[in-house]
Amino acid sequence: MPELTLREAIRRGLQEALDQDPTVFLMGEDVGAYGGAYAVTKGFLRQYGPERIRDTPISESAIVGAGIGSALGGMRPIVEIMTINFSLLAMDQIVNHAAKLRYMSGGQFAVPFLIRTVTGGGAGLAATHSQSLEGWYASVPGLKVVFPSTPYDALGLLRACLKDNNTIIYCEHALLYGVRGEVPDAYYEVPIGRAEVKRPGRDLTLISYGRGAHLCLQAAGELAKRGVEAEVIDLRTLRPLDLETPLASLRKTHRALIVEEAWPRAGIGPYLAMRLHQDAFDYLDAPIAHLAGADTPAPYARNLERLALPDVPAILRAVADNFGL
Amino acid sequence: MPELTLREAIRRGLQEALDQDPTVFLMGEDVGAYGGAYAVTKGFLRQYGPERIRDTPISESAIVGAGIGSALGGMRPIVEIMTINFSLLAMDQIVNHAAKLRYMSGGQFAVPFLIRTVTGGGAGLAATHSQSLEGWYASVPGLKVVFPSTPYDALGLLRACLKDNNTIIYCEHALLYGVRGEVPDAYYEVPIGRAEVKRPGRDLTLISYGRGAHLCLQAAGELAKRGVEAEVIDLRTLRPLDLETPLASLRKTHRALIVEEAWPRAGIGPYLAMRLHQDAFDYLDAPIAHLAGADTPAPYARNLERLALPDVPAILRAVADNFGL
Amino acid sequence: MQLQERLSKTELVSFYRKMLLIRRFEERCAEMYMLGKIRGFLHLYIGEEAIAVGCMSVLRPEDYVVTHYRDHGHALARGMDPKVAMAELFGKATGCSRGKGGSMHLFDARLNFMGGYAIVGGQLPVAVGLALASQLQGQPRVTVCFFGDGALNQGEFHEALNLASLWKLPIVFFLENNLYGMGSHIDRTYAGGRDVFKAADHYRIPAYQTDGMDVLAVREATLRAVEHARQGKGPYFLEALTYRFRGHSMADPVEYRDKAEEEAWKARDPLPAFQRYLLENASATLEELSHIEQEVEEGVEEAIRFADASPEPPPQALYEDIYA
Amino acid sequence: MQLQERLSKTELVSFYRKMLLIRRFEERCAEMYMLGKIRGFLHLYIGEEAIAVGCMSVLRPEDYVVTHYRDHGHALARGMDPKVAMAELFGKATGCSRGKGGSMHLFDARLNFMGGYAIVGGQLPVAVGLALASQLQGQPRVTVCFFGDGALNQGEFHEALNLASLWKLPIVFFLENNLYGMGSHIDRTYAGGRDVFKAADHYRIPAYQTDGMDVLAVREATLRAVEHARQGKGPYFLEALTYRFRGHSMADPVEYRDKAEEEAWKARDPLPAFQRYLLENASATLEELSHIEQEVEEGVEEAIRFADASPEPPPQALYEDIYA
Ligand SMILES: Cc1ncc(C[n+]2csc(CCOP(=O)(O)OP(=O)(O)O)c2C)c(N)n1
Ligand SMILES: Cc1ncc(C[n+]2csc(CCOP(=O)(O)OP(=O)(O)O)c2C)c(N)n1
Ligand SMILES: [Mg+2]
Ligand SMILES: [Mg+2]
Repeated sequence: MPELTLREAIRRGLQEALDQDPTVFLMGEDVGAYGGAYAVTKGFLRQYGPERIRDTPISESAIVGAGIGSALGGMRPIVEIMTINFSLLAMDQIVNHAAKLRYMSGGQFAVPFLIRTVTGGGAGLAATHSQSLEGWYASVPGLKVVFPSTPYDALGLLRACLKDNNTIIYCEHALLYGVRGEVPDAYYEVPIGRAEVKRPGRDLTLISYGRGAHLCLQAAGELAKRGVEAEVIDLRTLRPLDLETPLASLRKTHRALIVEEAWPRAGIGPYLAMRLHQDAFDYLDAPIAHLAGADTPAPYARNLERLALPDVPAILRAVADNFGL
Repeated sequence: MPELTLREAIRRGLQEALDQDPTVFLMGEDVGAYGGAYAVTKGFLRQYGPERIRDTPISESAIVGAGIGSALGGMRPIVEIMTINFSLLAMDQIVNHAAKLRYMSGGQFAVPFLIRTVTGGGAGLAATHSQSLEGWYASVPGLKVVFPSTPYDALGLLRACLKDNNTIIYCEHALLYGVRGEVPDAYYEVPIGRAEVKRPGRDLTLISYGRGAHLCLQAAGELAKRGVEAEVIDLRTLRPLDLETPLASLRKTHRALIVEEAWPRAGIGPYLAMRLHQDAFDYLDAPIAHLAGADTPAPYARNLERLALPDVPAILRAVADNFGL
Repeated sequence: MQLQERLSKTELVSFYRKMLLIRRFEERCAEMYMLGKIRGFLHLYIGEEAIAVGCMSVLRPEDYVVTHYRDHGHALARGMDPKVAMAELFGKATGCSRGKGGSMHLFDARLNFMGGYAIVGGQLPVAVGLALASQLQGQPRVTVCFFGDGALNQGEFHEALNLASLWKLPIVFFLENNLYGMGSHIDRTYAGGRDVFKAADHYRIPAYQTDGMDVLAVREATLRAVEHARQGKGPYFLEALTYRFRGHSMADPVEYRDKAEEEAWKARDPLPAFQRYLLENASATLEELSHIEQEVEEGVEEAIRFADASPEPPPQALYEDIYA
Repeated sequence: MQLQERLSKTELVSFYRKMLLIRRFEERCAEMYMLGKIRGFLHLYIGEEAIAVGCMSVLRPEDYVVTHYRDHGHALARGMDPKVAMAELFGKATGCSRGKGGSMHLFDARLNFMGGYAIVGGQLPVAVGLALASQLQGQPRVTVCFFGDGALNQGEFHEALNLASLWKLPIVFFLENNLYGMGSHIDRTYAGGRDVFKAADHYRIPAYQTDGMDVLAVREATLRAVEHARQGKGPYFLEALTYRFRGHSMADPVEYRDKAEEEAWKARDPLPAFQRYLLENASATLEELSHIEQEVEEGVEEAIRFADASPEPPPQALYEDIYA
C-alpha cells in the first residue's frame, strides 16, 4: 500500500472534495498565496483559483461567521483557523451560533461546516501558541470534534466529515504532519465517533488520541519488553465520544490510563475517566489514571516544555505508579 | 444578624471597595446610567461618578483588555461582563492574556483584576443566554474562579478577591440575586479555595455550588424526611478547587453525587469525580455520581427548560438510582 | 413623505396593515408577558415598525434576512404567520422553532428568514457568509442584515464590513439607529459621531441615511441599496434614524432617557403619520383603515388563541434538533 | 532626511548604534535558530529598525511600551540588555522572562516594556487599559502600542480605537505597515485603501503617516504624537511605512512577494541611509562608525556567550509564576 504523510493525506482529502463537490471551498488566513501556515494547502490556489481557495484577513470571528453563513446558504465551507489558540477569537461564533442554530430553529437549518485547526504543544511556541483546547469544543452539544493520529485516519475521517451535515472541528497536531503511514488507493471512510484499538493487549489499557496515541504505542512497545501487554486505544473522535471501545477493553484489562496534552481539567480525560469509572466500577483493579499536560501555561524553555508535556517516560512512570506494572 | 439579599451583599462589597481603595473602579456595559442589567450597581454612578463607574460600549474584548491593562498599570479594576455567555467574545483576552502574563513574563507582572459575571439558566433566555461556562475558566491555569451561593459567601469572597492579586472570575447566578441570608456587620472574609459543609450528614455527600447548592440543601431536607442524612458541600471556589473537604466527607459517607447546571462534559463535575474516585478509591461504595444539565443547547419552552436543568426531584431520582437511597 | 415610484393604493395599504400588525402584536405580547405566558427577555420593536415594513416591501422571496434579538417586527414584516410567531413566544410546539428558540431567536426557513441573533453583533459575520454563498452560487440573491447602534462597537461589525467590501458581497447592512443600546446613549459609546452611516466610508462601502419613521423613505432607500447589491456592485450600508418607544426589554424602567426626547420622537410615531398620508394622498378612508385595524386585531387575537391552545413541545424534543 | 529639532552628534550616533544593534542581534539570532539554540517562532525585525529606534528616542522612562510578537527591535530600542534578550531567546534562566516567554513574549518591567503579544491585535485593548490607568492616576504617562497591518482587520483594533477616543486616553497607536501579514498583501486583506492612517478619522483620532525607513522622520512624528497624548488631548495614530526584509518567520520561504518590490525597499535600507546622513550632515567619520560597528558586534557576541553559558531554568520554575 502507498505511504503518505499525514499532511499529504489531508491534502488528498481536501483535493478530492474540491474536485468532486462544487459546494466545497476553502477559506482562512494565508491558505492561498502562502500555502497555509503548515503548508497543507500549498499549490491549491494555483490549482483551484481564488474563488475556492480564499485568503482572508486576520479576522477569526468573521471567517468563522462567514463559514456558518455560507453553510446555511447551501455551501460546504472548509475554514482553516491557523491554530486552535486563535479560535478563542471565534469562540462566540462557534459556540453560540454554529453549535446552536439547528436547535434554536427547531431543526430548520443545518450548518455543514468544517473547521480545520492545528493544536498541541511541543514546538517551543510558548503559552499563547501551544494550547490543546479541543476538550472545550468537545464539551459543546451541537459540535463534533475529530482528531486523527495517522494518515489513514486523517483521510478517512476527513471524508466522513465532508459527508456529515454538522459543524465539525477537525484537529491536526502540529507535530504529526510528517508522520507516515499506509493509505489505500481504494476509497474508504473512517466513521465519526468510533475509537480504534491500535494495539491489542490484556494487562492494561492506554487511551489517548492525536500525538498521545503515538506516545502510548511507543510506551506499549517498552512495556512489552517487560512482558506487560498494553492495549492502546486511539479515540479518534472526541465528540461524539465512543465509550464502548474503552469500556470493552477495561472489562478485559481492569486498568486504564488516559493520556492527553491538555491541562488536567481542560481535556476529555476527566469526563472519560468519570464515565469509565461509573460504567465499569466493578471491573476496576485500580482507579482510572490520568496523565495530562502540566497545569501551567506552556513554558518556552525546552527543558520546561518537556516537563510540561506527556512523553514516553512519563507514561511508563504513570503505569508504574498507578498499577505497579 | 442583619439579613441581606445576595444582590445587596455584592453591592455592599463593591461599595466598601470603592470607598476604601482608590485604585478600585468599575467598568462594563450599562453598569452606570442603567444601573447594571441585574441592578447590582444601581445608584453607583450618582454616588461615585463617571470616572469610577464607567459605562462602556458593547465591546467585551476591549473591556476585558482594558481591565487587564489597567491592572498592569496599578489599578484594581472590577469589570462586569453582563453574562458569562458574552464572555466568549473576550475569551482570548481572558485566557491568552490575563491568565498568562505573569507566567510569560517570568513573574514580573501581576494582573489583579476581577471579572464579575452572571451565569446559569432557568430564566427562559434560551440557548445563547443560559450557559454555565465557569467550568471552562476553572480549567485554565492562571485564573481563579469563585461562585458564591449565599449573601454571606458573596460578600466574604468578594472581599477576599479584592485582596488577591490575580485575575478572578466572580460568578453570580441570575436566579440567586434575591436569596436572603444573614450577613454580620463585623468584617469577615471567606477565603478563596475553601469549600464549606453547608449541612452535615453521614449517608451520602451532595456536592455542588451556586444555585445547585440550594437545590442540594432542599433535596437533603427531603431525604432527611426518609431518614437519609445527606452531607451538603458547597464548593464556593471552582479554582483552586478544594478537594480535601469533599474527600473528608466521602471517607465518611462512601457515596457522592455532584450536581451542576453545566453540560455534562463542560462543568467541574467530571474532574472532581475523577479526582475523588482516584483519591478515595477504597472508600467508595458506589461510583461517584454526576447530575449535570442536559447535553443540549438550552431550550426556551418552559417544560423543556425544566427538564434540561437539575432540580430537587432530579436530585432525589439520582440519589435513588445511584445509591438506592 | 415623498413618493417617487408609483405605488398602488393596495400596496400602500398593505404597508399600513403590516406596521399595524407589528404594533398590535407587540402590545399584546407585553400583556402576555405580564401574564407569564411569555417569558425570558422580550424586546419590543414598537416605534420602529416603518423600518422592517419599508425594507421588506422591496425584497424578493429568495433574498435572505438576518436580524438581531429585537426580531418580531422583521419576522412579521417578512411574512411570518403571527400564529406561528406567537406560539414560539409562548414556547409551544407549533412555534416557528418548535418553541425552542423563543423571542430572541425566531427563524423561518421557508421565508429565508435566517434568524434573530441574540449576541450583539454576532449576526453580521453570518450574514456575510450568506452573501458569500449567493455570490459563489452566482445567484442574484441579496442578504439584508439588521443590527442596532450598540453593535457598532463590536469588533465583528468591523470585521464583517471589511470582508464584505473586500469580496464585493451582495449584502445590505441595515443599521437601526435608535440612539440607545440598553441605557447607553450612542454619544457615550461610539466615537464616530452622529452620522453613523459615514462609518461605511472607511470600508469604501456606499452608505445612506434615511428616516426610520417614514415607511416610504425606508422603502426608497432600500430599493437603491438592494439594487446596488443585486447588480454585483458589492455591499451597501443603510442607516435608519429611529427610536424605541418602550424600554430595552420588559425589565427596563427607562430611567436614563429624557422625557422631552421621548415625547419628540413619539410625536413622529410612524403609524399615525402614515395613516394621515394614506388619507390625504392615497384616497384611503377612515372607514377602510378602521376596518383594517379590526382585521389586524382579530388576527392577533387569533394568534394568541392559537398559541394558548397549542401543546407544549413533547419531552423528547429536548434531545431533538441538535445534530443533522 | 530632514531635521527640525537640533540633535547633538552624540544623540544621532546613539540612534545609529541602536539600529545597528538590532540588525546585528537579529542576524545572529537567525544563525542561532539554524543551530537549534533558538526555537519556536522567530520573527525578525530587520528592515524596520528605524521605527523602534526613532520612536523610543522620544519616550520617557515612565512611558509604557506595548508591542506584538515581532518584538526584539522594540525591546532593544527600549533599552533591554541584549544579554538578557538573547538569554530569553535561548530559553535560559537569565532571560528577561526567566526563559518562559521566548521570542514572542519579551517583557521588562523595569523599562515599562509591557510586553510582546503574540495574538494579532490582542495587545491593543491591553494598551488602552494601561493608558486608562495613567489617566485615572493623573500621571503624564503615555502608552505607545505597536501593531502590524495584519492587526487592522481584527475586531479588537476597532474596539480599542473606539474606547481610547471616547475616553480621550493618553495613547499612541503605532502602526508598522510593512504591507504584508504573513503572505497576505494589505490590498487583499484591508478594504480601507493604502493610506491606512486615515482609518483613525473614523474614530476622530488625529493621525499621521511617516516614513518608517527614516529614523529622524519617525522621531519627529512620534514627538508630535506623544506630546499630543501627554497633554491630555487624547489618542494619536501613527503609521510608519516600512518593509520586512526577511520572511515572516524563519519558516517562510517568501514566495508571495515580488523580487522587484523587495529590491526597491531594500534600496531604502534605513541603516546605510542613516550612515550616509551621519557622514554628510553630522560630521561623523567612517572610522567612528566602524568602531561603533565593532562595539555592537562585540556586544552581540557577548550576549550569545552569556546566553549560551547561562543555566536552563530549574525544573521547579515550571510551576512558578502562575499566581501572584
Ligand atoms: C455580546 C453581547 N453583549 C451584551 C449583550 C446584552 N445586550 C443585549 S441588547 C443590548 C443593547 C443593544 O443595543 P442596540 O444594538 O442598539 O440594539 P437595540 O436594543 O437598541 O435595538 C445589550 C448590551 C448581548 N446580548 N450580547
Ligand atoms: C489572532 C491571530 N491570528 C493569527 C495569528 C498568526 N499570525 C501571526 S503573525 C501574523 C501576521 C501578522 O501580520 P502583521 O500584523 O502585518 O505583522 P507583521 O508580521 O507584518 O509584523 C499572523 C496571521 C496570530 N498570531 N494571532
Ligand atoms: Mg439601539
Ligand atoms: Mg505586516
